[in-house]
Amino acid sequence: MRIGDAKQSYLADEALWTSTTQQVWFGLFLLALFVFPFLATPYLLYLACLVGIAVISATGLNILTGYTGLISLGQAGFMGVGGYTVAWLSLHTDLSLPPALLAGGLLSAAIGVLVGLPSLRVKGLYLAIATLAASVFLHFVFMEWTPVTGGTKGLSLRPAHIFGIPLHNDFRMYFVIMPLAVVMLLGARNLFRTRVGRAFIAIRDRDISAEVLGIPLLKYKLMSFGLSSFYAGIAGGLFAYFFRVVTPESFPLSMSIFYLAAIIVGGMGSILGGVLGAVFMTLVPELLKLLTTVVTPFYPEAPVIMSPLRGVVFGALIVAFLIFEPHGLAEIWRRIRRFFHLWPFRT
Amino acid sequence: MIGKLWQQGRRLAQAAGLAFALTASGTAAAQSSQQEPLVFGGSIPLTGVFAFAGIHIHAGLTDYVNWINAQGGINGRPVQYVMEDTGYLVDRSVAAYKKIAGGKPPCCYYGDSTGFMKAIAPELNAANATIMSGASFATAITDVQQHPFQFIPGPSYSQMFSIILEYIKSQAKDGKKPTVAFVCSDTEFGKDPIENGRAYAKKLGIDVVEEIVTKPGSVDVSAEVIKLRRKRPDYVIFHGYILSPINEFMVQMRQMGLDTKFMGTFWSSDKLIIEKMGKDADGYMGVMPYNYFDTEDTGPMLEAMREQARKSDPKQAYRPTPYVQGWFNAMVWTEVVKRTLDAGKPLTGENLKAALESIKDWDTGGIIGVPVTVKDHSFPVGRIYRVNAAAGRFEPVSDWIHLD
Amino acid sequence: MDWLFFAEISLAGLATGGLYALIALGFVIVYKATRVINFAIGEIMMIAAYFFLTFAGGMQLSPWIALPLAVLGGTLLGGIVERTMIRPMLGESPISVVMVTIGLASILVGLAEIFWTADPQLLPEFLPRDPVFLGEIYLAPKIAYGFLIGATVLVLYLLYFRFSRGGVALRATASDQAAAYSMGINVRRVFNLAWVFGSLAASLAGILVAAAGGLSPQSGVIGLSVLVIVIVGGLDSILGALIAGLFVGWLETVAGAYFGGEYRMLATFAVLAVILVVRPYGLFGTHEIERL
Amino acid sequence: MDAVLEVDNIEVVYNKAVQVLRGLSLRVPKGAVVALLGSNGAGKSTTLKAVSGLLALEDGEVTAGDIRFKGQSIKGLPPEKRVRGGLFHVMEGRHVFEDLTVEENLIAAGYALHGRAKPSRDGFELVYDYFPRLKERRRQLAGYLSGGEQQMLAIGRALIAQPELIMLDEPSLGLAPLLVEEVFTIIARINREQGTAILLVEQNAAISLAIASYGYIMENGRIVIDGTPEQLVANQDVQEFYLGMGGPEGQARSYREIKHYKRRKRWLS
Amino acid sequence: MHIVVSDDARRKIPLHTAANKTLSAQRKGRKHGGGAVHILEVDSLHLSFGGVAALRDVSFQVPEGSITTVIGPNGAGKTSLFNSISGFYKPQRGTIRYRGADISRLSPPQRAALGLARTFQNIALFRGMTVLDNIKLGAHVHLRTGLLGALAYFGRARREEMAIREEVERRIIDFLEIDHIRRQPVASLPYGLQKRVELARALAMRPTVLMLDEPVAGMNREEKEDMARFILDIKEEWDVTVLMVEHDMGMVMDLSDHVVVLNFGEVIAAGTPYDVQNDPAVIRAYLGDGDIEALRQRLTGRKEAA
Repeated sequence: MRIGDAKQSYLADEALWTSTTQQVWFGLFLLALFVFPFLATPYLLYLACLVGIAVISATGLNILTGYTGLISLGQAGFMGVGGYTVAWLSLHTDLSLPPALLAGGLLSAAIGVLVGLPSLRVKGLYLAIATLAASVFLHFVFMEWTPVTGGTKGLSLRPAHIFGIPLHNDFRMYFVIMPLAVVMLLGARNLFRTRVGRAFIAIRDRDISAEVLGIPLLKYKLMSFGLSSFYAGIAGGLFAYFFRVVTPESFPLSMSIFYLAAIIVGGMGSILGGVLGAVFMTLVPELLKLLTTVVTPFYPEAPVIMSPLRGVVFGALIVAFLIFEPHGLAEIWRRIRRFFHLWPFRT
Repeated sequence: MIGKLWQQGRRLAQAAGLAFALTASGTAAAQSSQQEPLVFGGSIPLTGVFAFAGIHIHAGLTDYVNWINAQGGINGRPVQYVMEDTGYLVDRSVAAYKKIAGGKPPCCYYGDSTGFMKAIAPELNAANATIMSGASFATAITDVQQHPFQFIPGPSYSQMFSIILEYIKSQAKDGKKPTVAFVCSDTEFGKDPIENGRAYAKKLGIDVVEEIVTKPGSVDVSAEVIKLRRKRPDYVIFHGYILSPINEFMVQMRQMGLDTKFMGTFWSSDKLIIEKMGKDADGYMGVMPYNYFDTEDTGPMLEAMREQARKSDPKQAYRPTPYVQGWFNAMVWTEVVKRTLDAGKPLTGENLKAALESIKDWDTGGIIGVPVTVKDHSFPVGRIYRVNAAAGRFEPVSDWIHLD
Repeated sequence: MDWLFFAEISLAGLATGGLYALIALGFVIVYKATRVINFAIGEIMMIAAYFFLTFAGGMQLSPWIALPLAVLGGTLLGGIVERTMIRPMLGESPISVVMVTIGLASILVGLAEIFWTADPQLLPEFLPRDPVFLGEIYLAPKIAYGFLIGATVLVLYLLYFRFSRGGVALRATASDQAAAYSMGINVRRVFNLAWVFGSLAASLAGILVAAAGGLSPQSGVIGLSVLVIVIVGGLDSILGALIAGLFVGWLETVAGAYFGGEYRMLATFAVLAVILVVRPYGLFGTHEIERL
Repeated sequence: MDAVLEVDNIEVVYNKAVQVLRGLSLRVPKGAVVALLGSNGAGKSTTLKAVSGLLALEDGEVTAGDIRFKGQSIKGLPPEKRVRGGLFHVMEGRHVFEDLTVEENLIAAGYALHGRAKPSRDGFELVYDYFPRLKERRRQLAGYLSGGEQQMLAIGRALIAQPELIMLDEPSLGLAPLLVEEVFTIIARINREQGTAILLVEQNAAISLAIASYGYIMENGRIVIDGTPEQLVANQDVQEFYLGMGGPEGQARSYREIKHYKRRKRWLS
Repeated sequence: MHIVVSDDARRKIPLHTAANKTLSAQRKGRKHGGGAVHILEVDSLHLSFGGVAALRDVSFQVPEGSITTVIGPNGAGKTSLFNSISGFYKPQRGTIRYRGADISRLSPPQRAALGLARTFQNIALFRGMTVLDNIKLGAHVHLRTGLLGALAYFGRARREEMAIREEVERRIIDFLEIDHIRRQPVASLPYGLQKRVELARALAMRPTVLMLDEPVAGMNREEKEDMARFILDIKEEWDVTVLMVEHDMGMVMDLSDHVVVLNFGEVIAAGTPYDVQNDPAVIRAYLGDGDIEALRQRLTGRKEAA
């Protein structure tokens, strides 16, 4: 049981990790992330990279949808912008990963701002569909602007390089993806300690009173769109470098829904929620597959019969989670934590 | 139907029960064998948009591996088939590959989509341990520079178009220039052969009077039919579809009194078309690199395949083309591995590639009716079949056409 | 300009639009009464079409018995879904409820794969096959008769909503939930009813669409194009659903015919973008006035 | 006299956190008009919602006490059952169905008769008899009615339901003075001719006391004064309540004379 | 003691009717002497929604350093007036001047930056934030951190956050005695405390004019007294002009220097509390003409025994 946490200064009080225990845990977590690729199988390493990319993108969407309350179905499109930018740069320039990724993020952010323009007038599902429209436009551009995007065939990338080191395998990509994911998560966490983040939340909770309290709505809505798309663009760029190929079908609409599902299941308006959701959505299908693999040697028909069942179980899990805990995994986590903080007392 | 549902349900319940029992009791028993088994891996779409084929591909691969093991394996080494469901999603396919490659590295691997083949190519090139083929007949795979360790288990989509166009040219009478229309789905898959098809038609002196691209999932195609009605092409070549909207095009255009002939590529030439369309399917033609399961041709391998299929599921008299495709993939792998082992070389990607490229006038035991030669990592061979709806089967209307 | 061509294309488009309108109706009824955005509408359509396949194909029933049975099946499904998945979410944020319907979609696709396999299917023919000619103008029979059936149901719905007591209750609930309670209307039952009616329209549309376009467990994706329609028409407007359905069907088809299939969706979404700028709540949607 | 409604010491909590009613009791005799007065936020509307069961829609809950309608406890009933039992709540802000015509609004109200009677033309004629203006506009959308007409429609819907008790929440809200009198005249007529008991929540004390036979004044979730209109009008507290005219000596000190004590601590919790 | 209050004298201490309740004129802290400066002037404001007028030619002034209260029955247009002043509604006609400058065309955030802070009738706290964050949000217009700074939370951004935290803690949280709840999410707070947090947030806006929409509605006597004390202190110690809408007449009469009465979107009276209290138009608006019996006869058409 944790008893008290008296602070000497506001700085200490506002720190992200307010207790030594938390700091130690976080340190251990970072260490684990660092050690992981040395121990993991290629499969786990691959999944870890996927999770890292998903975490970045989900966090971006969470900034927009979870924190600012603007529902977006355009996440896949924004990721596509990042991915295609990076792919084009890889083919036509010799830029190293950081500037290329940054360019992907910025271009995506610029388009995000453009897409966000209607957000002052339309809200809720109408806005969601407006972003869906944007995503369809982007998809069309990916498909048809063949000289730049390679049309339906897409673009194949050369391996990324950073400081002259080629990043041609998952192991090396991991050391780009994970640190970037951690940094971008911290950035998002920081954001909500400042006026900008507070403005986002205020817009979500009650945009009209936020305006009267001095927050220019359009500016901040666009900022949220831009930032969210920046995250998406970075994730898309990493996605492109990771798979070394981008096609229009790399960024389907179902991907946008995937990320929306991730933040809802994880917990909207919670950084941790975005992370948990991304992990959940990426890993649960794999875990369910594991079950099939275990059975197969004894029951050769298992894959054929059980594979569709996975879709059912996956859907049912989402529904059940939402019915029993509409605030998502983050809320469940919080409850568990409180339980242990107060242990052995009950709340 | 109800009976079938019931049966499905029961099988499901059994499987689920078993699953629980097994997760509780632990992992699978180890297979005992004197020799290190060879691994055939696969990213198989048992769910998702391609599941209809994936299920049969899976059956074909499974049966082939059981058969070859019954034959004593490859040069005495048993074969182990390891697969994962992908839902036809690229990232899942890659995950499956990594998972499988992380165990015993597979020497041969089935990839379920063009997207996957492209995404995995760099990895594959770096690993230099696996040769890969699969469901994709994409023209891009024939680029040996980019895809050194991948091949197509038949003609590429472009080559299929070429074969079809060759056939059309052979049918032309009185020196009249035949006219064709391409109808393709708006996907990478659908658009793959258009460019080459156009060029090849020009070379053969065939007029491409219309190119129609349809959106997947659009409700109806009557607008496209109206367009074709004005062009009155002699032939319509479908590509990028399984079933719909081919039936609509055919029925509607025939109702209008057009005598257009309808043709399709590999994935559009399964017997599914006859089963679902009934007598409307009559006269539809498809290009097929393999013999149909129920062909009148014979050959030792063909017999072996039928025998094995009967053994694994006696209730199914017929096996669809994806089954044959799966079987043929494994056959090529076996051939390639065997040639490498026979040469006393280790099973590296380079050696497997060399073995593949050495295939010349290869007798497939009846699966393909003529000896085949690998060109640009593909088997540019095929034959035109036409639906005889009354007999419920595809019947050959041309000889085997081997390009070049 | 070939006017006959244009007329034929337009008519084909409008007929498709009629089916869109029917789907959109299924969507709007649910939204209007319950404020739930049903992302699973396409999957409900798909399941109903499979029911039809089972009854008419597998069990060899006459299509005209199979059709009502299948529609009934889809309708029941809607009612059950509301009772078991949507009602527990009453009062939760709309987006959570949306997610529940997305989860539902995943469940239904999985069930379809289990029970009907992933094979693509064609429905047994049950509509006349002779081409329909209006003067010179050709109209594909399935689409023409599909449109007729759809339009009949649409008209019945409109009459029901306008003139029956149940219709009044539904509209009253949509207009003001608290007031509906205070009138003695059993609002929870109205919610269920809305799902039932919405699923009925969707089921019928599902069967008609599958008859024209084939069926597979993935057929539900059509539900997404309906989103565009309801946004153009206004989420809570039945009239909007009808007009936008017809319009989008027409536009898509004309754009596809003149520019190629790639432009179908682009044209639709371009119109959508314009509408959102000019009328942010759709052509006929209600704009909620915000108060401080 | 028999009571049609008895509210007994109820407490209401919103969102499981905010307590709005703190032991409120009141009683409406059969066929009587009772006024419930009080300032904004005193809990008048909440009281009505607690009785009609609409509280649940706003995440409110009756946590203690009992509500009896015609001698039966109705605390656990869903709202539609209460309405169908003969208890009709005309909500503040009128809440007409704006997308429905006037007549359809009345049809909707017919649901209140469920299980008691069949809706009939007579009911409609009765409404049109009281509100001839509604008859003229019966095919118009209720959203296009003027404020006064909407209020009439809201009361008209109550008439259709043939209730034993109508609870009216601020019928004068937003109406011009002349219209207010018109509406209240009709309310009085309904009470007289139909014998319907009326529980009236109002800010306009004068006009509600004019038609009421008993009045309650509430503040902070409980009744502070009650009595006949004559008693209330004569009561100085009431005067103070409405105009801040000082009540009896020493009862309340001025807000200006509050002691300023301040704590100065500055540690963080 | 009835004084006719001239415009210039409006600032004088209001007088209570009940004789003994005369407030001691010596009350400390009331420090303005000289000429009346109107910090806010509303001139012929007209606002209507779809043809229904909410405000009709509303004009009044708010003297600097005063507590000015707008009263009126429900639906009289008080909140519409507030919304017009803070810029949420755009009146069709009329001007609003702040320190002499027309602010009618400024956006709400620009007006907030000038020092027009407000609270809301139906508490508009941001439910997803803690008390502390809600209050800090009020300071938004006075902070400079940009997006990049926010992401990095380093250097200036962090210093600024620390400074605002300190200001909020020392000046506001302490003053309003809400230190025990600063970490709590606002949604979990009781009503009275939520009102107080809203006031805190408005104070964080560093207001020159503080607009309070029904600050004590729904509070018990004790809570009202607390709030009254805060309002007085804000005015006197912080030099803030207070403009409020309130229904609690005791509170209005005790605190206000100047009262404006609205009815049906029109100003029907303005002046000292004493003036308006005795204004016949005001009495009619609230209590009718007081002759209940006559009214009863008109309404029921007959005389009834009570």
